[in-house]
Amino acid sequence: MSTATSLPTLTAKDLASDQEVRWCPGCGDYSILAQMKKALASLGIPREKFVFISGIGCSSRFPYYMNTYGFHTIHGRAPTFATGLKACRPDLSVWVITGDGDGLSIGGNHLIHAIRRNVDIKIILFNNEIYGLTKGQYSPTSRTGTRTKSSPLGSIENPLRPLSLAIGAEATFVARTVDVDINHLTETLRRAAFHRGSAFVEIYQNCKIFNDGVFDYATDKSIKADNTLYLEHGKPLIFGKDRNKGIRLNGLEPEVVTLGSGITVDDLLIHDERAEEPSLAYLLSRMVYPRFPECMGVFRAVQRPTYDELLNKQIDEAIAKKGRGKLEELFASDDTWVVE
Amino acid sequence: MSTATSLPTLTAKDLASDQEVRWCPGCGDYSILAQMKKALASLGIPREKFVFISGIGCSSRFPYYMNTYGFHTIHGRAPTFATGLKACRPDLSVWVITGDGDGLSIGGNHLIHAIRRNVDIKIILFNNEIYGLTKGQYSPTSRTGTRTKSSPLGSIENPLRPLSLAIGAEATFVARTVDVDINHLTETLRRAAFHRGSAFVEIYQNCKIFNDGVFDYATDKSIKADNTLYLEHGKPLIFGKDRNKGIRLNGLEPEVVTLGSGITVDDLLIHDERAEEPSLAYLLSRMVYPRFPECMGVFRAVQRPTYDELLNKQIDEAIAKKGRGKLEELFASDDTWVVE
Amino acid sequence: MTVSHPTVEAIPRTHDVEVKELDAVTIRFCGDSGDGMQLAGTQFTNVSAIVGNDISTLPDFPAEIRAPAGTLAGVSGFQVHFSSHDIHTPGDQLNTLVAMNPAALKTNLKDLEPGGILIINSDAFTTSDLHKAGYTSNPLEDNSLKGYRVLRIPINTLNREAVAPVKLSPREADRCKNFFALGFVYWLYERPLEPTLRWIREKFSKNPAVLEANTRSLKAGYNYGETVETLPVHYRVPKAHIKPGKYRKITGNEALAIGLVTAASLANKPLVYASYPITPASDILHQLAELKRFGVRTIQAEDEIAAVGMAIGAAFGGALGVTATSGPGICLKSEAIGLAVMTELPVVIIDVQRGGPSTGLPTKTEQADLLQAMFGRNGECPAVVLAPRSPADCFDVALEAVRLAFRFMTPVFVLSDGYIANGAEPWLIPQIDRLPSIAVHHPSSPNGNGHGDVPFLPYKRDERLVRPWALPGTPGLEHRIGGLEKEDITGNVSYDPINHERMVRIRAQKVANVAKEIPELTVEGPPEGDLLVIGWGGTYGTTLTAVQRAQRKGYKVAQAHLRYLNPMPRNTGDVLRRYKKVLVPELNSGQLLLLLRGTYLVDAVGLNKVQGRPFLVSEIEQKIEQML
Amino acid sequence: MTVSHPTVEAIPRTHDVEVKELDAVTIRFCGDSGDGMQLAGTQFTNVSAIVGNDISTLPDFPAEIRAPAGTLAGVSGFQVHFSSHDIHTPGDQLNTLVAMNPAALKTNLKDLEPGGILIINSDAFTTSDLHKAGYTSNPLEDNSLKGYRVLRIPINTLNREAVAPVKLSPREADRCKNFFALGFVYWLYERPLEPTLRWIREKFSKNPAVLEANTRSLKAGYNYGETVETLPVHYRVPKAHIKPGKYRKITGNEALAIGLVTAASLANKPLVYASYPITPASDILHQLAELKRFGVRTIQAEDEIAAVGMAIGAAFGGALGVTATSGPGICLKSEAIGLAVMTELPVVIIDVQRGGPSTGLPTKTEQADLLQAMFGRNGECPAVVLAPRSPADCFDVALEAVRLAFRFMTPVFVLSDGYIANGAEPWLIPQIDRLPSIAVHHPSSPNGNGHGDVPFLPYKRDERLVRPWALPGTPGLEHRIGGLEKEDITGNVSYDPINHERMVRIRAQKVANVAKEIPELTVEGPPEGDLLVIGWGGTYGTTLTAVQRAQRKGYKVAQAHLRYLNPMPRNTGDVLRRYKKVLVPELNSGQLLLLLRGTYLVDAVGLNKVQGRPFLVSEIEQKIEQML
Ligand SMILES: Cc1ncc(C[n+]2csc(CCOP(=O)(O)OP(=O)(O)O)c2C)c(N)n1
Ligand SMILES: Cc1ncc(C[n+]2csc(CCOP(=O)(O)OP(=O)(O)O)c2C)c(N)n1
Ligand code: SF4
Ligand code: SF4
Ligand SMILES: [Mg+2]
Ligand SMILES: [Mg+2]
Repeated sequence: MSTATSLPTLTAKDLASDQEVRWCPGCGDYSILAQMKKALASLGIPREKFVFISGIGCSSRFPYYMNTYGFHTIHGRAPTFATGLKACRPDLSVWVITGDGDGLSIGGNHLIHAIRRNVDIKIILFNNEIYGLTKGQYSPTSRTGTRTKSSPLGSIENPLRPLSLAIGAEATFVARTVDVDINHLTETLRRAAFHRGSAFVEIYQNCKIFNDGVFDYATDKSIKADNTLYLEHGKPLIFGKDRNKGIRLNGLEPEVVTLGSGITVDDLLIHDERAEEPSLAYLLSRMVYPRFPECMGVFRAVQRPTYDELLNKQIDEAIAKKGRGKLEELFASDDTWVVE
Repeated sequence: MSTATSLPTLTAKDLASDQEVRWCPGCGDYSILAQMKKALASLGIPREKFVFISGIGCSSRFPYYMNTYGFHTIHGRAPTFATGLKACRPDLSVWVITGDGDGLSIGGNHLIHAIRRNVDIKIILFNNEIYGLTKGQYSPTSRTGTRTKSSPLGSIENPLRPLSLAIGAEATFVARTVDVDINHLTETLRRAAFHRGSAFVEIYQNCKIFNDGVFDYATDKSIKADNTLYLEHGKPLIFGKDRNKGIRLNGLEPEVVTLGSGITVDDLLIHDERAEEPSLAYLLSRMVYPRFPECMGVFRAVQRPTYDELLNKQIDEAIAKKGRGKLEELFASDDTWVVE
Repeated sequence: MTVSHPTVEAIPRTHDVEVKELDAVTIRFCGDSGDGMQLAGTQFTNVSAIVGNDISTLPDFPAEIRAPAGTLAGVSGFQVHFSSHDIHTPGDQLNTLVAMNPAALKTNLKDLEPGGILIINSDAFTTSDLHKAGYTSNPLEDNSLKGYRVLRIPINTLNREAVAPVKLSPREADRCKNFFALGFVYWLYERPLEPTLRWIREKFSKNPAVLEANTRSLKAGYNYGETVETLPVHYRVPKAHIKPGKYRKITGNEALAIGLVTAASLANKPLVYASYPITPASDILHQLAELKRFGVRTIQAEDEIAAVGMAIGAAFGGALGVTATSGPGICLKSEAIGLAVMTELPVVIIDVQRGGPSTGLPTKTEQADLLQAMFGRNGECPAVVLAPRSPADCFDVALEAVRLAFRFMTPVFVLSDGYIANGAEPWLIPQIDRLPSIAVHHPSSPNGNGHGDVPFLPYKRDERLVRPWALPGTPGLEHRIGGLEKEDITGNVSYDPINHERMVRIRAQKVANVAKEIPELTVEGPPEGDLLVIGWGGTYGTTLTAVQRAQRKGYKVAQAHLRYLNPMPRNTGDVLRRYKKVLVPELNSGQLLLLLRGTYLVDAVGLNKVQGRPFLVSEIEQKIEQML
Repeated sequence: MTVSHPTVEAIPRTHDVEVKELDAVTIRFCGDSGDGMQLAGTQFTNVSAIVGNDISTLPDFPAEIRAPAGTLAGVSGFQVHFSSHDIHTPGDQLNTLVAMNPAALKTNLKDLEPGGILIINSDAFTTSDLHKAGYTSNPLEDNSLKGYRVLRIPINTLNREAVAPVKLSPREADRCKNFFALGFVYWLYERPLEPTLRWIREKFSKNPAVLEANTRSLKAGYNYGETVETLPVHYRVPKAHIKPGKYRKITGNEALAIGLVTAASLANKPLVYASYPITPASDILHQLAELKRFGVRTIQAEDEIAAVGMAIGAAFGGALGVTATSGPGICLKSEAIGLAVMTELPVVIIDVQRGGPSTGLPTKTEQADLLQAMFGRNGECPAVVLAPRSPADCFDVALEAVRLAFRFMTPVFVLSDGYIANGAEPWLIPQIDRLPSIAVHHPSSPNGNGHGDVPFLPYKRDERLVRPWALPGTPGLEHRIGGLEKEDITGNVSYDPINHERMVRIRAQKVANVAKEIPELTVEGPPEGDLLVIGWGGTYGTTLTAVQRAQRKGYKVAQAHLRYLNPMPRNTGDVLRRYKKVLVPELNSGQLLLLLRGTYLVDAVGLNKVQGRPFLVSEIEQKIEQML
């Protein structure tokens, strides 16, 4: 992805398309859209180099609202289109927009394969723990017991944790943020943009209509400090309104401790987003409210060769070795004979 | 799954169908078939209660060779058929046979969803790190660099680790074994059979024709003891020909240590397959030869309600609460009027 | 069966309120999605049914969940056709239009007949709302509505006054305004308030303030009609003469859900319904998920492939396995349906068709998946295809689909559509003991030579070519099935060329055999003549009405309607050949047309509309007249 | 162009070795999968081509990877038809059969003509191998082969002797026996050894022992023929008179791979080939994966859905996006193909058809996915459908598919099949500068009003109704596409009914417009007459041969062959109507037949074979005669 230097700088407004935004009033998607425009405008990449590819869902309407190239594809398959595009167009900045249904239900397989291949695409999953567009069925991230149109007596399924799954699928970059925390959201999107390889970002997103308030514990000003933990690389895991709580490791189990009375910052787990092995990131992805604060920020960010890079490299190397193939040669790649 | 008591005991031979087994001579599948018959015969379950459901692949021919009910379905989808069957037939012992292509490439999504739902089915993945039936392309578990028909210059993809993925998908039971270790294989299949819920077993399986010897490090008598570690619940992680090596935790990183010279068994990590949180199982699933010995045995085995149980429970409870529904009632579930 | 319209001329211009009797009326409630129009329409429908009219309805939702208030995209409508005779369509043209805001007026006015009654919430015609609807001048002021009988009612104001005594926020108060409008329309068409009052009482029993407010609004609307001399006339649509019995209103999706539960009960099978949500099929899942007490197992699968796999897995286990989706989902299910054809397992696949191709128009109706259902699988892969013709018919078709699936061990498609799925009509509730029984047989011993020493032969067939449905768990019948070609009789994998051809023929013949056990195709009208209009699915009512009108004009035209699309009734070719011309109206580009021409070699012509909405009676009528 | 067979009568029964000239010969090598029969067949083909015969081949693999040695399931065969004239089929009946073991004899003998030459490896007729093949008595001893000219050669023994001087394990030594057999057949048909000796030298350059052994075996086999008077005659098939030029042998899969690379090069586009392995399409992936030097990007996708998604994504980015699969994979790709139709992106979808339905007969051929390609998607979803008629024709069809995809911005199906894919024939290597150019245009500035202030209009069309292919990365052309219905011209999402109908028609018309730019349908034979035999795909050569034979018998019969199945050539109806009868031979149950009848209303009849293998010339010939 080439970053141009002496360009007329973009503003967030330049990135707004002329299409009327049609999410429900109060939908968390609005904030994500606004922050995305902000984040992209700051990257120094010309507008025409951005491509947004989405599946189907409320969230997947996103590309229509960005004045960039966009492709609203079919349900669950956006990573495949993005992979094909990136494979031949390494110059583009390719973003996949997906939902918890789109990305984890019907599209789970493509998600894990794009992630394991480390294709240089940014996958942004709007997790509202519900199917919005089809008017309110539970999703693979809905908590057990959730009552919806399709689970009137409560869902009987164990939810997937998107970050655990991504980490289980060899992710090189995983992060989490939340729709209303606009600075953190912008910054997280920027971090994803800067990552070379598949970047997977889960955004807690409020669905005003069908699942209003599921993330209140993590967004309500009065309680969120006690229920979330903002990760910083190299820093101890501290949280709480009074910043006096932390996470300590007990064997392989994290535990919440209160600083003071013998426990100091030195006892706390230190975040290392660059750890080669993802065990820490995995462990953090398992921390779930109410037993634990839920982590926000970058869980894991390591460099590995990207799929598109390697694909092109094999071509370049083959050409370097034996020269660019010529059709004559190709035609004669088996025994030939001449009829006179 | 009902286990009958006073039945004429089954022998492995009773479980052999009349179909000629058509795997290549020397294929690891033969051993798995033999051990499966042994394991099942020992369970006290009548033959007609077993159902084998497979996708497509060499491995997926398995059901034809078992004198049980069998369903050789389509590529990658076996867990869905199994889920539907188990949902209405809790009395059956349902086994899914799949391969690394069938289960992790085309079928990855169904695999993770069956696992997270904890449907009471046993999923046995024959991992030969290759597509056998289609004559030798690399698979999602093939190591980077593997040269195959479809990757003549070496595969550029990061392999998935089946157990890591399963653990990332909320698995309640995961285990690994290897085709030629017949006692361990039999015992692991028995453990899977006894687990209530989705049991996921990865079997290292040698493909004689297209990937011969990839697991030599774990099967060759002269070296396997140094390259594998057999897990036992509650026991320290010891391995090596001389049983003098072990795994110690350094922060969140496992490290190989040699016992003696200050390091004792007490320093070693203790295996706990019943840990509520799967962090240990995950960490073990990341240990890969040659840096580490690879773990064999049961990584994780915890009890959770199964999908089929919960599904039936909701029905029973609804009936208990308001009585079994009658058609008259159903027909009149909206306002009615009478025309005379 | 003509529909008479209250034209301007028909309304005597006097100040005495007069009651005029009408044969049939079509009314549409429309407003913003937040205005409660679906509710108003449903209530009006219920009351009309209860007073004995025949009814037919057509809801029209916006595609967005909540489009911005006041915009064209946010308009929601509900059309009711009610009459004193048998009707089959929700009506072509509106006699009365209720428009709660400018956007609703803008998008719906074109359907109102000249001189029709236009009830307008004048309070909503603010500059801002006019602007959102794209009006540059106020239609209430610019004389553009002069061709209609306009009733401007300041509904917001009147409603707020009506509910003032109740302690409600302004927003809550405004939410009642659909009841005010409804009350007025009840007066206009002489409907009793009681059924709706009862509904309000039940619905809001836990919220007395809202209960009270809605009650007041409804009555206030009614009284407004009675008191204020807006209109010198109101209307009465007498009872229809319909078949005696107990009725309820039913939508197509409801009828499918109820039909499936009924079929399962008649066959004494558990129903396993596995589905992945998709518009307009999701409601079947929602309905069935509520029916746990009936032993219904609903599974929300991870995708459509999983859903059909689960249904087939359940069928293998001896349950009634059903899955439903819409067109894009059929694409995904097609590979597994091929497996069900090969393994000859009974499974019902419902396709609630919507506008395509691709994601298309998810909330709109269409009939463009017929050839997909017929041919959308690899290889020669025949399945039974049925299509209901109306909402209530979905019940019967569900029963028939299950019966045929079990009887012939075959996948059966049911092609519903968005129009049938969401439309409603009265349904004569069947008597349980008169329902057909659905017999199922599972063998309990080997079918080889009658002795245990010859193994079970899963592909040994009966005289109808149907193989036995042996269930896992049955001792001695252990066997294996799968997607590879099977050897005749034994079911073993076979690569034998001749066997393959035999099996391809057997599978085709088995499905063809269904034709021996279904009714012949009947016609409505003369048994031979100048024109046969033949269709399938949701076009039934419209076509029937059009054909009947043409018949009354003296044309020798008849209607035939195919419920069975594969196989077709055995006399189909005969019927087609008895008419000089054949017309095939379809909401697609000519799919049944291709089948009829290709199969029976008749020079049928198509009338094709692909607009995401049903035919109007007049469109078919015109085409008929043009052809004769 | 008759094929004359060396019958028993034709072989003079004398002990002088005589050379007899033949017009054409069909020979099949068969043995256990481990016996190297594919290699022997390929070498024989190459040599025959090099000496100037026309050739056509038909390999036949077992379904299993390695079925147990000696079993019927493990038999592998390779048939070569070589001649001194133009041929179009691999031959109906065998003149010579090489059987390396009893199982091979058992499964192949039925195809040998009466009196044909039967070369048998007598060493393999052990009790155990006879038993595995299901023989109860030894056919070499029970007189059951008396109708053939049997040559019993103890190949194992002779071969071991031949290679004895080389240090090899017994197993390695036995592996050479295919070369012994080949050498003998080279003698029998006067083929030179040099090309194969050269091949051995290159292939085994790193393994001198094997090189030496194979060389010895080949020569020993040849010398055996020369020395031992097994047969008093050997044969010569003179050069064919074929078009001068440089030739190579090519299979259908090779020709597709090479054609795609050529098309990409002609269009100056990178080729992105995304595919999921499936028999019989995988070889295209294997071929292309070797061509990195040609800038080919192959992606082995996680499944078929991903593969087509990647191809479409690449097309969106301006590359040549291609995917290939077989029938079950087409099921899975169908939803995404609908998206490509809606977004009007150029993508080529290759279906190498195999026996169905479901998993069916993966290694066998069939033509039963035509209707699936036409209709296997939701909604009205037209795409272009082409079919190659022979292995070499795959090259031309690949070019044409790419040309049409780019020129009309549409998905294009290529329906190959297992027979074409694995069969081989000589290919006249085209001259690069004579290849058609493939023009592609990408706009670089907005197409609104020519000024930057009107945005880019992605659905504004040219006179052929084709929309512009604007590439991401182009400043000022930012736009969005997707699967929801598009507004004409702007491409914005539109729920407008009339727009929907317009777009459905435009999409159909655009595909129909292709017919304006493709050649008319031509016939081989009289321009009108008693019978037209019309087909598509791989039946070409067989049909042509049958029709030509009938013509020589004086029948007024002609052949037409459809390369373009959607749209069909504009004169197709005319052509059909110029003959009294129309016969449609297909390897399915009548799919083109339905289309022709339905579209052109001609009373065509089908000749249908669904056995997983191609027609024999005689089958079509018989049907022709029966109809006349
Ligand atoms: C093949 C297919 N199946 C089903 C659907 C219906 N569908 C559209 S979006 C959706 C789920 C949306 O949920 P999510 O991805 O969480 O997005 P949200 O609307 O919540 O943003 C479903 C089931 C479809 N469009 N296509
Ligand atoms: C829909 C579909 N796509 C592709 C195939 C071809 N196919 C059959 S098996 C297989 C992969 C087999 O690999 P694996 O699952 O590892 O099984 P193995 O043969 O190695 O045991 C593939 C690609 C198919 N049968 N169906
Ligand atoms: S339904 Fe929920 S997710 Fe969808 S637009 Fe509305 S608020 Fe947002
Ligand atoms: S190809 Fe490999 S996996 Fe398949 S049967 Fe042969 S040895 Fe076994
Ligand atoms: Mg969601
Ligand atoms: Mg494998």
